[in-house]
Parts: sequence; structure tokens; C-alpha cells
Amino acid sequence: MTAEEYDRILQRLGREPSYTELGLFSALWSEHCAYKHSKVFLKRLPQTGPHVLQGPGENAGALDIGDGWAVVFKIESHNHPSFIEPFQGAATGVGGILRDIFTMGARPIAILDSLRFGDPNDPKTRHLIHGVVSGISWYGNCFGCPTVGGEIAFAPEYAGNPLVNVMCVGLVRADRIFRARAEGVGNPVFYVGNKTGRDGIHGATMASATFDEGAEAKRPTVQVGDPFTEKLLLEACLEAMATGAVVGIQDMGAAGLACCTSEMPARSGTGMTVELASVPQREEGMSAYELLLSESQERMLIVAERGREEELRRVFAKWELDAVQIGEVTAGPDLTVRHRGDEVARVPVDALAEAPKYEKPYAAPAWLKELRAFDPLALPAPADYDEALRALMGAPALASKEWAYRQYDQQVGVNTLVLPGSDATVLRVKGTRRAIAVSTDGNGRHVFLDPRRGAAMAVCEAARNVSCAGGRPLGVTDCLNFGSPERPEILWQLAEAVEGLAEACRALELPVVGGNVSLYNETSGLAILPTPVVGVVGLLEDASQLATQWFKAAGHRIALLGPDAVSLGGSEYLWTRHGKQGGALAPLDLELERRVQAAVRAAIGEGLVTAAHDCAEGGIAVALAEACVTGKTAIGCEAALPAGMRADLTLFGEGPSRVVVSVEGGRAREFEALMAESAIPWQWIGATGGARLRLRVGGEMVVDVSVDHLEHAWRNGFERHMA
Amino acid sequence: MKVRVLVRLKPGILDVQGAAVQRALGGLGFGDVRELRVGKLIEVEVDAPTAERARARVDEMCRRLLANTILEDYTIETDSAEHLAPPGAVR
Amino acid sequence: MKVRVLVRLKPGILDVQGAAVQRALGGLGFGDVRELRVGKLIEVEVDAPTAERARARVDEMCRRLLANTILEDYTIETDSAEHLAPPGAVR
Amino acid sequence: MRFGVVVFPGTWSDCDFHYVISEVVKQPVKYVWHRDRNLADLDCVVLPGGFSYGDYLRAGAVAGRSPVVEALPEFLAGGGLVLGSCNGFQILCEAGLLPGALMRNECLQYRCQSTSLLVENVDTPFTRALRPGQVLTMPISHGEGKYHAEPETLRALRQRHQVVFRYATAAGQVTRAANPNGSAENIAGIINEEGTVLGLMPHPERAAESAIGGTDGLQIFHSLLGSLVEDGTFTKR
Ligand SMILES: Nc1ncnc2c1ncn2[C@@H]1O[C@H](COP(=O)(O)OP(=O)(O)O)[C@@H](O)[C@H]1O
Ligand SMILES: [Mg+2]
Repeated sequence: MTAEEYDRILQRLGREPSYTELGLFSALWSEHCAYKHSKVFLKRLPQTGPHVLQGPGENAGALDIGDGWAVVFKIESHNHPSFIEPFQGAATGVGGILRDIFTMGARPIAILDSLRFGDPNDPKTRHLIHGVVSGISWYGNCFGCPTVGGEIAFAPEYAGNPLVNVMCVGLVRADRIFRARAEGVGNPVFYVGNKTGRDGIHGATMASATFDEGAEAKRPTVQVGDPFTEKLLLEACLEAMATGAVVGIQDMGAAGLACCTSEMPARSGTGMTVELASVPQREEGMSAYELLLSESQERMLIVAERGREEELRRVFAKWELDAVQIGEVTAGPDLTVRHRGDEVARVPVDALAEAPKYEKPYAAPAWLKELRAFDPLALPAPADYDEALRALMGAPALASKEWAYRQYDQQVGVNTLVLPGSDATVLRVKGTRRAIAVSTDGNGRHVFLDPRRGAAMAVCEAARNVSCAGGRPLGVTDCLNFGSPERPEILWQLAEAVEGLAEACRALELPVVGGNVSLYNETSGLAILPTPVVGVVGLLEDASQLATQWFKAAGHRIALLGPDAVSLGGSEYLWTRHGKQGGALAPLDLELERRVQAAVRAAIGEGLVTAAHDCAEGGIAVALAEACVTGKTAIGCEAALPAGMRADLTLFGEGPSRVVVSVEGGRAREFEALMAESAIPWQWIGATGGARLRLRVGGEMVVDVSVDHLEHAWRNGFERHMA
Repeated sequence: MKVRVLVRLKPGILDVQGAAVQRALGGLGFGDVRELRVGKLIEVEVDAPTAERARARVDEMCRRLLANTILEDYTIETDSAEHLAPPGAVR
Repeated sequence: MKVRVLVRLKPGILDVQGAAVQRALGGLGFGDVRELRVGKLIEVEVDAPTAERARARVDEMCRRLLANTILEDYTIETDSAEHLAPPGAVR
Repeated sequence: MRFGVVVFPGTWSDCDFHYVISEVVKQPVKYVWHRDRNLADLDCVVLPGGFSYGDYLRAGAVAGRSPVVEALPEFLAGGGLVLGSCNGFQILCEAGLLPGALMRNECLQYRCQSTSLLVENVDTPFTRALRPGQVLTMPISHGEGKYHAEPETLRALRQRHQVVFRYATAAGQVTRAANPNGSAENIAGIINEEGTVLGLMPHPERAAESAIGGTDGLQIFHSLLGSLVEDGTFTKR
């Protein structure tokens, strides 16, 4: 806490704060809880739309998906805890986001994990990957929510600060959404769930600091997850909500009890009094400070309707969980905290909730110009394109992530219509004909080179993935992972990236209904690549009209939809083959992006395509190769790609708004008519069949490789590092 | 030389396993369990000339791999034969 | 009364985890590990008037729940104070 | 046929079984709470997958000593049938209602993947609609599914044809590579001597609709009902 912030507290209270009060302020005014540096930017994101039932400001956002149902979803980071203790850090990250979803009254139906690590060749990184993946697996599997998607990417910048972002999606009746409110003066305040221990004290403040040599000293704050208790908490909370006795509910996440007891009344214009001695405790002799700031997991605060306490107690007793009244809602304006009768804190709730906001100076880094001016075509073209493609398919970033997701239950709930391994995962909504499609994306390398366009591209790509599955993107959640905002160039990255997100979301009519900001992601002065991770949820009105990314049979025609413009700047090829990170990104035309996605969805909706796959990292060559090898049985294809550029640029260049589809010969005319109507650039490029992938550029056969070889490289490229 | 390592969660760290087992025992009529904690038992046979050397070596293993010192404490025992793995233990 | 239970895989049952740990140690330069087995350590505090009674009680817990005797053997130790949970261990 | 789906606090396949039995198989089904001992009005009790009581000690250990499981012998004596899948199989072994035990997967990781199962015994109420040698596709999802039993037990299981399913290749070859968890003799599912209790690690309820993992899992219900699957709907035989 800065001296100015302390002065502000003096002013607000009109006196010196007590030790406990100071603790409250320092946690709630931390970057993690208060968004001191990012709030000014977040305001720029579009947050409204016809489907929005709940925008930012609650535990999670909610969108109407029709038939009386809503999806509740959000993404959160657990980067710092996962670096200190990968298994428990990632596990408790899953636990936290699950609670954000079920506090809204929704049953979680899907988890997605978006991960970033250093080089998997490095044993330390491997250890982190093992720990993080098994932590996610342990918590999600035991809890009983399928983990159905996500990403794993690698760059040296993440070696000292991996990213663990977890998104969760839940389903709720649209008229049964619960909120984190403390309404009704005199209503009792209940503490439910696990007992409080000393774990995680200072978690919020830790997440607001960079790592340095002193990181070791912060270690005892590690929290431990208990997925079984979380499952009990889920069932008990949903059951309690169904009684009608619950007025408001919030999970105790960062800054624990302090956060709930101030945020809930602040949202409702009320106050609250609590007696800490009533808090169920796991350890002896805990101080008021510790009880308020502990981040013990699997706990919630519930405001109940007065007179219905017994109903609540009965439900929690059935699930063998503590449910203890610790206070009540008051007229405000204060949060009054007592400990064994003594008043230990009395602070206006809005003073806690209204942290100072900063508008610090920012500026583009001087080195960026030079980096962007780098011309990838100054590097030699490969002599052997077969080998170049095989290497790319086997690069850890592009290779199959089955090693990770086969450790995750992907099916519990029997909703998963498309399992992990396609552009987006599709889950049905039982009792309706509907399904939702979900995907997360974010390419730190792109954002590093061009924060605005790179971030916009992340929105486009996540949405495009959803469109390729046949889903109409409805809304976005984002996790902004950046370095220290106290450095002008990092703050510039953040400002630009948010601008890019906002532009893309506006163009694609996607409201941002929730998200998370994780700053100070750096170790010893080395910041991570700026990494906004975007999660998109889309709707299929008819679940049977879905598409997957792999070719289904021989003899189908292949079309490329979208522009020809691509670039090797910031491409996976440039990194994998040349170890370089530079150049300019391909142009992005958001209006064209929108039309291409609409065209893909229309074609899927008409049943015209047998596969649809987004062209992303690795360019069209990798997109085609993936369509060949990611299905149950590999199928080859032959394609002729537009000439006019160097072959490596044509094959491996990356650019937005491009989708490959396959079409049965008999439907080609209909498809052509639909594309003409869609007014997008497109072309037939080849046909499926055979056991080889054969690609011509400008008439010359540059790639001619057996799909078995490609499949082998792709299947083992990541797993071989992990064995 | 046989050495036994006992790995326990650090004081203050939630022992979810222990709590669950204690609850289960209570349900089975073992209400007389006041506290229960679950840890790991690692039995190592090392080539070492003396018990001292063996212990030092295993201590190094604990710090490098066997214990997760962020969450766990460990103790090493070499004292008496009776604590060692039962004869016939094979892998 | 504090009692310690050591639960080990029966002789003859492949200890995959032990083997994996041993392999990992080998990779870290601990080639001197001849054998390594991983088991469970359960530390129980029971209300019992004598060590004998405590032991009998815990033995019953083992048979009822703590060990699966198809897979595991267990030994119960109450002998000396030095083997017990470190002071301050709480859940 | 009246089904009861047992719910432990940490069970998660309960809803899936309930859904498949009521919506796909279209049979009467109700949930049975883990503290319930009254199974009188049921014909078949299903112990579904999940982490019954957290399963932090050993999978199924605590549930194997729970009230509802203690009521099973009497239920069986009265002519009832018990189907345990995944955690249900673990619980049945822990309870001693099936021989052997399930240990941590040999790969030391959780595994969720599709498996092929060779059907070895079609002379059970759970498999009578199948052909011997038939290969079914069903997913697994578990961290502790490596079947273990003493050599004499394994011999007895073989002699009495108690092994119902083995992990195999798609062509029905029982190979090491087809074994996802290191189970003894690739055992994926066994039945008790009386032929009334079936335990299997795979999830039949996740293979009961063509849109979700195929319909091979339905064959178990189809056998139980003595009915045939035609066009995805059940018709009484
Ligand atoms: N990057 C973002 N984009 C949109 N909304 C955001 C973003 N970051 C945070 N929010 C929203 O701000 C609110 C406060 O976030 P936060 O304090 O992280 O909630 P919680 O403590 O539940 O994680 C939430 O509603 C969240 O959705
Ligand atoms: Mg929250």
C-alpha cells in the first residue's frame, strides 16, 4: 500500500485504522481485488446485448440461450499459486471458478483450461506441466464436471511465470439466477462450507506482486483443495437455493471473508455486522486479521431470509457441511466486525469497495518498431517442405494435447457431443434441441508484436472456432494476463489489447459479460508475453447441426473461405523453424471476419459441409494436415494453393478469417450458391482421399507426405516430452 | 542400508485425506479417534557404508524429490531393524 | 494416545509408484537407490487408557477401513514418543 | 423393471444413469440415498461412477461400508440384481461382494478414453443379449481401475466364467497395448458366482445414444430387460 492510499484511508475513516482494518484495506485495495490499474480500460469493453442476463460485476456473467435456459460462464487465472505449487495451485484455481458459477445458481457443465508454459524440454517446465495438469484433473474429475477444452502453448517468456487460466460454463434456468447481494436489513448472514484455517492468507496481495528471489518466502500461503467438499457445497447450495430461503450468495475467493462481507452489502447499499468467533475454525488461536483474510477453500457466504434459517441449516446438515450464522445485514453504511464481542473493525463498505483507480502513463516500447520491421522472408525458404510441415505438426504447440485431456473426464453429464480435439467443444442442453459450443484462444506472440490487432484476433479466433462447430457466438469472457502495470510499456500493451478486444467484440456483436485481470506476471523483471485469453460461448439451435474439424471420407471437395492475406510475422513456423519472434501480423478486416463466420455457420446449418476447420497457427498447410489426421481414421487430401508468394509464406503464413471446409461432391452447386450469397472471398482448392497430403503452390508440388507420418509427428510431438 | 522416510503435511495445511478418513471412521463407530492425519511412507534401500551416510543421502533425495517441501515436512529413520520393510518385500 | 499405522503394498504386488520414484531418483543422479517402495502413513490419536487398548482399537480400524487386506499389509506402532507426529501438527 | 440409482454425496454418474434409464431405456427409476437401507421396491440397483465419499483413502473404501451397501446382500437374496460401474465396481470389491480389488492405474494417471471390450460371458442377466466374442465400445474414466486379485482368485474367475469383459483391441485381441490401466489379465468387468452382481470399470451410460459415444452400453440394459434394441427404441421381447 502506498502512502497516498494510506492518507486516503485516514481521510475516509477520519482516524487511524486499526491493524485489522488496515488488513482489510490492503487486501481489498490490492490489484487483484480492485482492478486499480485496469478498471479504466475495462470500461471500454461492450457489455450489453440482447442475450445478456448478467454482465460484469457479479461472480460470473449470464446469457440467455432460449427455452428458458441461461449459460453462466467466466474465466479466472491462478497463475501465481500454480507457479509456487503447480498441483494445488491449479486445483484450487478450478475450485474457485466452479464456485463462481454455482453461486449464480448454475450447475457447472464444462471446464476449459488455457495454459502457458516455458519450453517443455526443460525439466522444470515439465514438472510444472505435470503438476498443473494433474491438479486440474484431480479437482475437476473428483468434483464431477467435465473438462472439455482449452489450450496449451509454450514460449520462454512463460518459463518463470506460467499461466493457468480456467473457464467454467454452467447452466441455469434463466429466471433462477442468484446474485451476490446482501439485501433485507435484519437478514441473517451464514457461513457455509469448509472450516477456516490459516491457508492462503495474503493470496490477493501475492497475486498483485511480481516474483523475485523472495518468492520462496511467500510459500506457506499455499492453499489446498478439497474437491469432495466442493461437490457437497455445490449440491447443498443448489438445494438451498431451491428452497427460496437464499437472498444472496458469494463465494469466498480472494481476500476471503473480508471480500464477501464488504462486496455483498456494497452492491446492495446496505451494511453488515459479523462476529468472527462464530466462524468455523480449523486451527486454534486465529486472530481477527487471519479469520478475515484467510483464503481457505470451499467456503461461501449466504444472506438468507429471516425466519427461514432452519431450512438452510437442514439442507447443509444433509450434506454434512457447516452452516453457521455469523452476522446480519444492517442498514449500513458500515461493515462492523467483532471478535468475541470486541469490535475489531468498523469501516464503511463502500470505502472498501471503492479502491483508488489509477490512470498511469503508458507508452509503446521503443523496441517494438524494430521487431515489427523484421522481414521473415529475409530468411531462407526450406529445402524440404515435407520435413518442414512434419516438424511443425510435431511442435509442442501444435501437436496433439491428448496427453493432457485424456487425464480429464470429458464426458460426465453425458452432454459432450464433440469431445476435445476439434475447433470447439459442443455440449447439448438436455430437454431441448439446443447445444452450446465453447472455445478459448489467445496467442501471446501475436499480441506481443501488435497488442491491439493480436487481441482482436484472439476474439476472432475463439469465435471462429465456435462458428466452425456450427455455433453462433453469443458472448465473451476474457482473462487479461500481463506483466507489471507499473511499467509504461506493459500498461500500453494492456490498453492496446483491451482496445483490440473491444473493437472485435463490437464488430462481432459479442458482449463481454465477465472476466479477470492478472497483472504482475513477471519474474525478476522478465514479463510474460501479453496474453489476453478469450473464451467464447456460442449457441446451436439444433444440436444435430454441428460440425467437426476432420475429414470424414474420400472424394469430398475442399474449399478455402476467407482472404488470401497471411504473414509469417509472429507465426509458429517462424518460431519453430527459426527461433524468431518478429514481423508484422496479417491484416484483420473485422467486417469480413463476421461474414466469413456467418457463411461457415450457414453452410453447416444447411448440412452442406462435412468438416470445417479454422486456419490458425501453422497456416493452411497445418490446417489441412490437421483435418487429415485428427479424426478416427486419417484421410489424405490434395490441394492447389494460390501462387504469387513464396511457398513457405503460402503454406505456413498465418492470417485471420480463414476456414477450410469439405463438401460432398453432390452438394457442391448448393454450396457455391450459398457462398455467392455470402459475399466472401472463397475458392475450391482440392479434394480429400488417398493416404498422402499433397500440396501444390503455383502448380508446383511442394508437399507430398504420407498422412501416417504427419499423424505420428502430431500424436507424439507433445507427449514425447512428457513421458 | 534400509531407510524409512515419513512425509507429513506441514502443520496448518488442510489434510483433506485425514479429515475424510476421520469422518468415515466416526461413521463406522470409531468416535474415539481424536485426530487422524495421513502422510506418505517411503522405504528406501540405499548403497551406503554407514547409517550416517545413508541418512544424508536420503535427506538429499527428500529435498530434491521425495517431499514437496512447500506442503510437506519429512523425517528420516534409520534406527532399528524392526521399523524396516517386512522381509520378503519385493517389487 | 498416539498410534502410527504403516500401510504397505503386499510383497509380490508391483509397486508402480515406487518404481517410478526410483527411476526419477536415478535420473537425478541417485543411482545408489537399490529399492524403493511407497506406502501410507496414518497417524491416529485415540482415546484409550493403555497403549494395548489403543493398539487393539487401531487394529480394528485397519481391518475395517484403513487397509485393504487384498492389496495391503499394515503394521501398528505405539512404541516410543519419537515416532509420533511433530508437535503443533494440526488439521 | 424398477431401477434404483444409488447416490453417495460424491457420486456423479448418478444423473447420467438416471437419464439413460428414464429417457432412453424408458424404465421406472429412482434415486437411492446412501443412508437408505430400504431397497424393497427395486429389481436392479445401480452403483454409479464418481468419488462416493471423496475417495481420498482408497476408491470405494468408505462407501463399501455404507448403509446402502450393507443392505445389498439381503436385496440380492431377495432376487435383486446389482450393477456397479466405475466407482460402483470399486465399491463392490471393497464391500467384498466381488472378489479382488482395484488399484491405481499402472500409468499413475487418470484415464478418460474410449475402450474396446471383448465380451466373454453372455450367460448372465446383464449380457444375455450379446454374442460371445462380440466387441463393445465404451469409455472409461478413472484413476484407480487396475484390477488385482490373487492368482487363485484369477484362476477361479476363469474357471467359473466370471470374467465378463476384457479390454481388447477393436478386433477383439486381448493385448497389453489394449489394456488402459494395467488390469490383471485385461479384466474390465466381472460377475459374482451367483451371476447377480456385475462390476465393470467402463461407463455403459456414456454409450447409450448414438450422438454420445454410440449405443453399445445400451446392450447391458437391453439384456436386463430381455428386450431388443430396434431403431434405438426398446421393444419387449
Ligand atoms: N477482463 C475482464 N473483462 C470483463 N470483465 C472483467 C474482467 N476482469 C474482471 N471483470 C469483471 O469484474 C468483476 C470483478 O472481478 P473479480 O473481482 O475478479 O471477481 P471475482 O473475485 O469473483 O473473481 C467480475 O464481474 C468480472 O467478471
Ligand atoms: Mg468470485
